[in-house]
Amino acid sequence: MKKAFPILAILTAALLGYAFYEAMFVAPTDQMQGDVYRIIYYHVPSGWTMFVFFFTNFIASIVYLIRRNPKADAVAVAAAEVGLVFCTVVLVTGPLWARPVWGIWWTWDWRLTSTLVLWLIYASYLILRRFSTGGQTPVLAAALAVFGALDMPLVYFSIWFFRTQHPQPVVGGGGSIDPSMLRVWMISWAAFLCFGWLVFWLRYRLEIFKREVEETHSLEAMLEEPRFR
Amino acid sequence: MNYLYAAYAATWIIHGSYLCSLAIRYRRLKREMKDLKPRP
Amino acid sequence: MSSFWAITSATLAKDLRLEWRSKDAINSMLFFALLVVVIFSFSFDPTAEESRHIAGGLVWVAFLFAAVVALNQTWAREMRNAVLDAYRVSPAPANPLFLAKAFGNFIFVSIIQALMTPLFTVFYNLRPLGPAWQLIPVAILGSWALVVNGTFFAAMSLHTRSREIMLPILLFPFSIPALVAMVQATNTILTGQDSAKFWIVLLLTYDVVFTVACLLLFETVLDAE
Amino acid sequence: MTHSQPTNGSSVIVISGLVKQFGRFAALRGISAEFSPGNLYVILGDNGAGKTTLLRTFAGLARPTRGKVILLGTHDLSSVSAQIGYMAHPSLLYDELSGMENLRYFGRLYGIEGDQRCADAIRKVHLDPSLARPVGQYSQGMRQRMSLARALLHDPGILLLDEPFSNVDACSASEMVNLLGTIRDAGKTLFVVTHQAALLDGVADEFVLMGAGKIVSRPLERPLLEGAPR
Repeated sequence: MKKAFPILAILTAALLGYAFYEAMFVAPTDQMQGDVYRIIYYHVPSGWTMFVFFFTNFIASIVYLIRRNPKADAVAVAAAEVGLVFCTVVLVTGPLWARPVWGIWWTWDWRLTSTLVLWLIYASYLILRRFSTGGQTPVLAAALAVFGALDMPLVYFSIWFFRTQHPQPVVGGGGSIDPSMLRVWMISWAAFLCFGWLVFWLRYRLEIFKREVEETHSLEAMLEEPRFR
Repeated sequence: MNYLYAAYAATWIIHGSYLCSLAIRYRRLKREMKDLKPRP
Repeated sequence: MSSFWAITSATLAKDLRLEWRSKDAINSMLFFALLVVVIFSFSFDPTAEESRHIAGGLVWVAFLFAAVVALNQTWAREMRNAVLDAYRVSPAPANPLFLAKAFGNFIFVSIIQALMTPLFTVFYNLRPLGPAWQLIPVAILGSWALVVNGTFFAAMSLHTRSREIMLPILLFPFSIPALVAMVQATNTILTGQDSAKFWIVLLLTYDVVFTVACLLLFETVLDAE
Repeated sequence: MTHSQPTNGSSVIVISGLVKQFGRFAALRGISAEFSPGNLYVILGDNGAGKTTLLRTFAGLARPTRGKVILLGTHDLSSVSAQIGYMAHPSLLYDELSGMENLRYFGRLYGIEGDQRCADAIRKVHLDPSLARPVGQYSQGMRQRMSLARALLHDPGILLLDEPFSNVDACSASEMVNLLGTIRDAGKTLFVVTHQAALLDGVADEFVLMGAGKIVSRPLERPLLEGAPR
């Protein structure tokens, strides 16, 4: 993996460039929104990628709770962090699209709200990791990740029903999805998945390295001569 | 149209700053490891 | 199984006795909830028609904050003199401890609700237009939803730095579905415009899902050292 | 009393390669040892030598980072927890409850019904079971003795005592030592962490010296320490 990394990075960059080209120049312009709608070629694939990583976090947490394998915990941290980064992208690009199209930055629509809640849940997950002391962090974090995964369906349910009781704000123009649009979406998603995977791999290596450093610290401490007064 | 550029730029700023933070964390760990190693 | 409930009831009785002697949790919760009621009245004009639409939110936010006060106290009592260790070295299983703590907090929150509801009614001039009896299941299910996760997260934050801040950071995001359901149910009952059935079912689902999850994971969290 | 190295089968506790880390700090650094039943072990060492952590891993309160603890022949410490009596540095008692109320509650955790055994345990440490004062108002010495009563309540086979004599007056301390001697003679195994090793001269079977997370030596006679014991 270490040797293949530069090649993969170049391939990913090429794929991202191609996706960018497709999104900017090939995909047809939307009649109602004009070129601004092209934001969704970044917005939507980022959202999908985010779900992939949060799901990875959930699976890794379950594996950790059963097997107590430190590598599963490293996967869980890395996935949660990268997922949160993609979630941030979704939350930032969303309003940038909403402002010209809807005329407002933010509305408490169920999709927006639930994504924000998702962001809050995983942010609290990372805060717990940072604040917990000693060796219990992985266990606590894994338990919290399970809670988060259980919570999400309920969040969607509650907010969806809550908001649909009111008239929906403007739902994006365009009507049915054009096949050429879908194609660009898929290309873009593939590019972001590759990119996300590379970042995830870096974060995972960093976590493993961090543990090695900690290990060395404690080994060093063990080498000290035992003494008795 | 400006919003489009803003959104694309924002995406890469977020990803870029996350990668930077990873690099910083990595460098800090590396220094720590170096400080640890020479002592037997 | 009988010993499971025997330990649960013994622990609950012990907690209630401790609270009866010190009255720490109840007093601070009561005062806190009262403060929230007063401060809200400065921010909104509590005239009857408008307040009816936001009252559900106000009531539950006040109870949520008050509950956090009680939840932080729950485990503080067990940390003093490290009594929790005495429980952990005993052969008693972990779940009775969790259930006793959750029941205890449920009782505290219920007492607060019983005392505060008349106050809210007076201060905000409330009069339910829908079926008022439905407020009772909403109150019971809603309090349990707050308390079951709160007790669990409070146990989690025992192992963290700055534990009192940790609890709301964990509890609030995770309670959003329950809060939405509580607030919506209360509002629909107060305004009498709609049926609150959907929200009550949602609350029930939330309670069942998280009670089961807490019971499955509590031992893992308690013994994480 | 024989002090020969115990064989594997008869050991009450066997530990191998025990490491306990708290973050970057290693409290125990690879300890292997065996302890045989019916002995009173006195654990000595500097502050931070790992004495308390060792007791906590025996009690199942701290999970070892690496290595194994086999207690009464099993890895599953929770299955033998009824056999362990643990007295920690903090009192492990509710300050707001009286001694009897405390023991009644802890008795329930061990399935002990009724007041008889609780009262017996309190009398054993020379306190009065009918004392209604909450434990928070006890003197330090009384609290220590009540804490010992709590550890003895369910008549455990293994007693782990962390600093049982701290702040206890000389007279009560020697009473406690006598009590520990009787318990040892009844065939129980005791581990006593203390700074006042001299108190236990008559009854200790073996001294376990710890330093920097390891067992340094296990003499049968009390080692002469530099400086006066606290």
